[in-house]
Amino acid sequence: MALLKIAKLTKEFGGLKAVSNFNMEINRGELIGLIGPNGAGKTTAFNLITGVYEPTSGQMDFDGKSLIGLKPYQVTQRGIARTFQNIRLFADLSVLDNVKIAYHFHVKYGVAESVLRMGRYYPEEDEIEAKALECLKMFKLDDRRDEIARNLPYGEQRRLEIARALAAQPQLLLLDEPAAGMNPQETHELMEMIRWIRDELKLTILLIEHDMSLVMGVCERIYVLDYGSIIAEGTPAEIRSNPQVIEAYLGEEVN
Amino acid sequence: MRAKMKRDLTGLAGAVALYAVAFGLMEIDLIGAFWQLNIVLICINIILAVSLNLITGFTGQFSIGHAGFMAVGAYLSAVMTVKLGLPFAVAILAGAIGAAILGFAIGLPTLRLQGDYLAIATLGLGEIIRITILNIPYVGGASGLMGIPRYTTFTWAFFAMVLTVFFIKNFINSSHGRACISIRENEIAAEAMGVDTTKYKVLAFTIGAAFAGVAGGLFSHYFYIAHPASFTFMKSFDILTMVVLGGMGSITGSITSAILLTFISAALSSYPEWRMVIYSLLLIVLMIYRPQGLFGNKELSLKAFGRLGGGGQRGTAQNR
Amino acid sequence: MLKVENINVYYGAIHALKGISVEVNAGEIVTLIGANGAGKSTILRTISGLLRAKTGDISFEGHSIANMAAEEIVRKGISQVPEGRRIFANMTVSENLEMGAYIRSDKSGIRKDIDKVFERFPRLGERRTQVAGTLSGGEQQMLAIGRGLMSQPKLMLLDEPSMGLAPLLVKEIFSIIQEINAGGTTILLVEQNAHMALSIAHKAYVLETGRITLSGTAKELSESEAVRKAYLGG
Amino acid sequence: GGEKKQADVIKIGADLEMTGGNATFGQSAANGAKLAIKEVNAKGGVLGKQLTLIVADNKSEAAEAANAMQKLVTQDKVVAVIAPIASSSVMAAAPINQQAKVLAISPTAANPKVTVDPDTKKVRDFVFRAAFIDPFQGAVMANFASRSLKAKTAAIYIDNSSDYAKGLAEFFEETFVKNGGKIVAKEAYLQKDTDFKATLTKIKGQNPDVLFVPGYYQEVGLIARQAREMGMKLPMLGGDGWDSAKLAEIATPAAINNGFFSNHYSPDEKSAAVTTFVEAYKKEYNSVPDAFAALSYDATTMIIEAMKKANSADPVKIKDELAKTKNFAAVSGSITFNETHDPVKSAVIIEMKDGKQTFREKVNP
Amino acid sequence: MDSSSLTQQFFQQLINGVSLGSIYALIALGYTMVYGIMRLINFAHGDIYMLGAYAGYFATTYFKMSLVPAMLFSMAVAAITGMLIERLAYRPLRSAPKIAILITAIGVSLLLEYGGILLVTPQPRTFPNLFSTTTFNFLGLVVNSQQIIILAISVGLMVLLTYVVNHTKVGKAMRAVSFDTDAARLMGINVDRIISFTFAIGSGLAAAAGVLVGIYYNSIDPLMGIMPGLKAFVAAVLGGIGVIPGAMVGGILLGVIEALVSGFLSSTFRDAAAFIILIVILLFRPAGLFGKNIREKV
Ligand SMILES: Nc1ncnc2c1ncn2[C@@H]1O[C@H](COP(=O)(O)OP(=O)(O)OP(=O)(O)O)[C@@H](O)[C@H]1O
Ligand SMILES: Nc1ncnc2c1ncn2[C@@H]1O[C@H](COP(=O)(O)OP(=O)(O)OP(=O)(O)O)[C@@H](O)[C@H]1O
Ligand SMILES: [Mg+2]
Ligand SMILES: [Mg+2]
Repeated sequence: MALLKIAKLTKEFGGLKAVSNFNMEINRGELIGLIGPNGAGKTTAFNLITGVYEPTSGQMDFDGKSLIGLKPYQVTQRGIARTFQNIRLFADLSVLDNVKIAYHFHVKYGVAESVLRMGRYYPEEDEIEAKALECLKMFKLDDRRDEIARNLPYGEQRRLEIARALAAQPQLLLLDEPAAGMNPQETHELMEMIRWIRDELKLTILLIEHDMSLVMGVCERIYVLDYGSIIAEGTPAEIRSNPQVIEAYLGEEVN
Repeated sequence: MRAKMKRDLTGLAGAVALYAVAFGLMEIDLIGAFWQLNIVLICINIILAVSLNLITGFTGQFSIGHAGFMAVGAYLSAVMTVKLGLPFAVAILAGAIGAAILGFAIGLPTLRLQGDYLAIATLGLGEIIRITILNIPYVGGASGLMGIPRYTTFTWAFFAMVLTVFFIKNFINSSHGRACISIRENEIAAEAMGVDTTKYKVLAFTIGAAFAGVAGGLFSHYFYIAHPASFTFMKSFDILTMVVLGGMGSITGSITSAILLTFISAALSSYPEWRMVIYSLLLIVLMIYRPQGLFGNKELSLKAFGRLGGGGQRGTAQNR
Repeated sequence: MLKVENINVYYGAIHALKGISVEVNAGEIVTLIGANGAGKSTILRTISGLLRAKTGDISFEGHSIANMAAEEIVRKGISQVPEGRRIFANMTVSENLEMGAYIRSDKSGIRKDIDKVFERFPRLGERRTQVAGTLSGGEQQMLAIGRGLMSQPKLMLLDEPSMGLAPLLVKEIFSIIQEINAGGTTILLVEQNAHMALSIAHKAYVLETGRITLSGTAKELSESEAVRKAYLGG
Repeated sequence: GGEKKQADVIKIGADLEMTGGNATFGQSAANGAKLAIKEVNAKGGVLGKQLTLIVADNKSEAAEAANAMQKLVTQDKVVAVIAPIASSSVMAAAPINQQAKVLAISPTAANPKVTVDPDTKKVRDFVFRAAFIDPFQGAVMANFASRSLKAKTAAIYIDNSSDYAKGLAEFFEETFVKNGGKIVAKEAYLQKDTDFKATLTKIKGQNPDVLFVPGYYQEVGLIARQAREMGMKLPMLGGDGWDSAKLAEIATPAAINNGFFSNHYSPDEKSAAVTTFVEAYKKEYNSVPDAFAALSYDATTMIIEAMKKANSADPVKIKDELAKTKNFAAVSGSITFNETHDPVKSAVIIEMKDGKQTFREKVNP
Repeated sequence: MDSSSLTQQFFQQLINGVSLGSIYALIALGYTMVYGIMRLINFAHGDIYMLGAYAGYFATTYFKMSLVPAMLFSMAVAAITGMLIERLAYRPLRSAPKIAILITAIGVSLLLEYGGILLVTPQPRTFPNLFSTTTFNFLGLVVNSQQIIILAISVGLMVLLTYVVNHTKVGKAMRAVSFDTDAARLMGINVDRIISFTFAIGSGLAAAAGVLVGIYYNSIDPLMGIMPGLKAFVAAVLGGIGVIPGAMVGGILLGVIEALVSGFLSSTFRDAAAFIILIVILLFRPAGLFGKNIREKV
């Protein structure tokens, strides 16, 4: 059974159909790319999946259950985490705190326990701290744990955002242009990391990206969106040679 | 022993020591009645400032209606003692619960509003509460509720203050507190991290209101009277000023500025014509020189003492 | 045309630019490349007058502009397309373009130039009355470039114009930059996409943590081993 | 060393509304008290010493009033205090006076509970007032309405932010109803309101014989003007809060015609005390004194008088003498304190005629 | 009471409400203007209104000016004061957190109020009557000429301001500055000058309101700005803060609500009712009646 199944999803803004009749199926463990010209509706699709916008019509099922009508935090609690096209860190908090917040909804101790520092408070806090550090280590950010997030260089902020999303322990990870603002060298490192995350954590990943070296390099399957609708779907090789995609998006064949 | 627990215990021990010293000085009359009164007032103001800091400083929800919750606590607890003859502790608890319930009921719908819109809505709520009280003859209406016994002592005020500070400090340093802070930092990202933002906003609002209720109860049982004029929006502004001046999201900041402002106000009462002019100039100058508040969002600790003079340089990483 | 001499710039205590000198001649495309946080945007912001250099001088067409207000510098003929677009999200596409022409007062000329922008970016033409904040990332980038052109600058500073754009558009943007340059506008370009940047530039500087480490013609640099390794992905 | 210095001057405190909503009244009262002190100092002071007035601001808030009182009695060690304007503030401060044994006399606090502890029903021996109490003034005006004006119906328009006004309204209603009248409308406004037309329209719809507005002159002036503009010609009544030259200015002389209020004295039967006070005040402050200034002036002179009689600056002795005050010729009439520390003095009813206060009738307590 | 007098009362209350509301609107226009550009709740606005009233008062009583010169004088005094306040108290905080500027604004407000008390005493003053009032009576309804003039002036100013902000170059520059000051600088806009200009206009408007209200109610005092300032702020929020026609509609609406509540329910709940309605409207339209709820694009 598909992990995420989207059928006939449509979103209108005023008269504009930002996403129309969007269909997508993602299986567990896949690494999927979503590409398309600027303004095609890719970010909007992410926003629909994560409950930021409510769809005008259509269905979305995650793990067999509908996502329609859920609030963003409920979607996250179901197991979908995301990053944002324009970085949204908790800018004045430390790197460690940024990640700790993502464990929030797994915490079981109540307000009384936290105020009285009793019961599950200490054990769970220790556990969160350990897990958060482990997560930071994975992204080579552990030596930056006490740094204020806004002071990190751009590339590290991007990495922190991914780390934070992973800390929410999702089954499906949505990445919106993770390589934006990175130079080719940094993009290459990111690519390695995405692959490693998927294999190591057994995650399913859906990513939006304009950097074809990354998309073609890691994705197993690619959806192409134009004017809100899917115009092509297939393996990198298929997409690369699809005339419609070349016409609308790539411009010429990419090697 | 855990570091956190150790720090808590040292803090508590410090508080008890402070209490003992102050109490001793009062007993031997080295601290006279006037300063004794102002010390009680400082304790009450600390409760108000720290509780509003939870709402505005930590959770980022701009509220200018705190005096309304204080009024609820003041009146409700006074009704308990004056009209129903219940013990003071019960009265304070009732004031806190009453304010909390109201905070919850009001917060649930209004906290959907953002920024300045929330500000004006909370200001309006504070005024609605006050006007409602003004029109209830049972509690004296415009004349206020009189004949309230002075049950509030320095001991009561001090330990209520310590309780408030510890409650809110511990709350903030938990996963629940971090959820609140994440809302302040970036609401959209907080939701994306699975934080039920509505729930935590309402929770912060409710807790803040409850402590404002406690402060109100202490207040009315210290000054013999609960009077609507004590709870106008100007009072809410005063509390907000303490929070902002101390630093949004700094408990020690709130404490410091509550002490400072109460002290300044007391000291200036000998210059009645100039009092507000000096006070307002001071406010403007302080804000211009320290727009992020005295302590920014940092906590004052012995460790940080040395660095404090260095100013509000962002980025000197500091764990709280 | 533009001469940046030995400037030092600080953010509070952070020493962001350490004795930077850059020279741009009329008619050139000059590119600045460097890793994240190297200080590229800081250079552009200092030239535009949004930041002040503590020491050093900046001169444009022979006159010092180092202590001029940002709005004066625009009048001198330097416009900037800032990093992250910074379009006026609460205004329509057309109004954004009008703001770009704020220093001008020839109404008919402005009209014409707006139409020219719509010709160059038909997508913007379709959305001329849409509130700019709801445009997609790429559309916003086009708008920012269009807006930068509206002041008819002699020198245009572009800060990562290709960020977040689709491949087709990246190529388009770079050819537009070349076109603009061919039309007589001098260009100082900051880019992550070093490949593309070097392919259209005449001259290039490499920036590392606030210092210029390499400079030369674009050709020289794209052949340099160090640059290939660090910025061109091997 | 403080004791020595203290010996040269005698300090009197004033716990007044210098800022906040009642600043207008508090500052008038402070001026009245200052004038009294200045005059007595010019005549060589009391007991061979000069007097100083220490004013403490209570921000028009009850709690702050207690704070200010505490400061005056413990820090400044004053021998007597001019207490706040508002009854609620005096009540918040009164326990401090009782405990410190320093008398407080409020120029205006009119609520009966000010001098009588509502819990114990005992008189607070250190708390006095210079003004009428609410029941008296309210009853005077109600009787005037039903007897002299033959009113059968009345509307009451109360300043809801003032306990003074509420007290007056309460006792007006009580007496008026006892006289067989009917209250057809009871409305309220707040201090600093400026537009009263909506409520006046409503009152007009009830068509009452008289309108009782027991507030202060600033709002009353506006109410009178707007009422006349709305075509309401009925008589308007009020209490001593109306007493100011500003009333007719704000209302316009024509609009305040057919307006009556109870006061302590009448300009028509001006005593020497009144004229000299008004002259001196005008000279000092370049403005006409209102009731607050007059009453606070009286409160201060009564303290001074008591001090002279006691021949001592001992607070308790001053208090004892003050309580014995009898037929003291004050600006606001001849004052005798009764057993509850309320001044027993006759009231006059003033009628406004083309902007002038004229004597209408005298009412004895 | 019969129903015809009830309808008559209703219409009279509408008139009362609209006239009160037009005063709120007049003050709210300046409020919303400054907010629209600076995103700053300028709590001192009500006090500038007071200052304007006093300037008009002194102009007419001491300098014996007639209405129009007095009004212009008062607007000029307020405009200069407004610019000075901006220069000294708000500009140093341009990049500071918004809430810090809010506290400063409260400080400025207190300074104007109590500085005013110090300078002119707290006693109310009566404004000379500068234009004669004619009272119109038809079908038992009462309106006076001043009410009509105030309404006309607020509507006129609203139209003028809307035009300025939406269609003139300086208006667009104001909007650009309000959104992103640095980007506005890069367009060649002198940000400081635009903000000064905005304050001058806003303060001038407040002063005009102060003079008109001074004449209308005939009584001014140093604390007169607090309540109208607050009410005007409520009006501005009701209409959608930053939206100029919104301030007008918000003001009138608030006035009418207050009149109807005082007239048909209870005057004691007038202010509470106004706030309750404000909150209810905000719950359904979180950015006010005309405000666009621009959710940040994610
Ligand atoms: N809140 C909104 N209101 C109106 N239109 C919107 C809104 N959000 C997005 N749009 C429009 O929907 C379309 C799709 O936008 P979206 O952000 O999804 O594009 P995208 O595919 O992510 O593009 P890019 O690669 O440039 O980020 C755009 O034309 C945009 O203008
Ligand atoms: N407002 C600021 N306050 C403090 N430090 C800053 C600020 N802006 C930039 N910096 C720091 O200055 C240095 C240079 O930043 P700059 O933005 O110029 O880099 P850049 O080369 O443009 O990088 P990028 O490729 O990420 O845009 C960085 O270390 C950055 O963290
Ligand atoms: Mg996108
Ligand atoms: Mg940059």
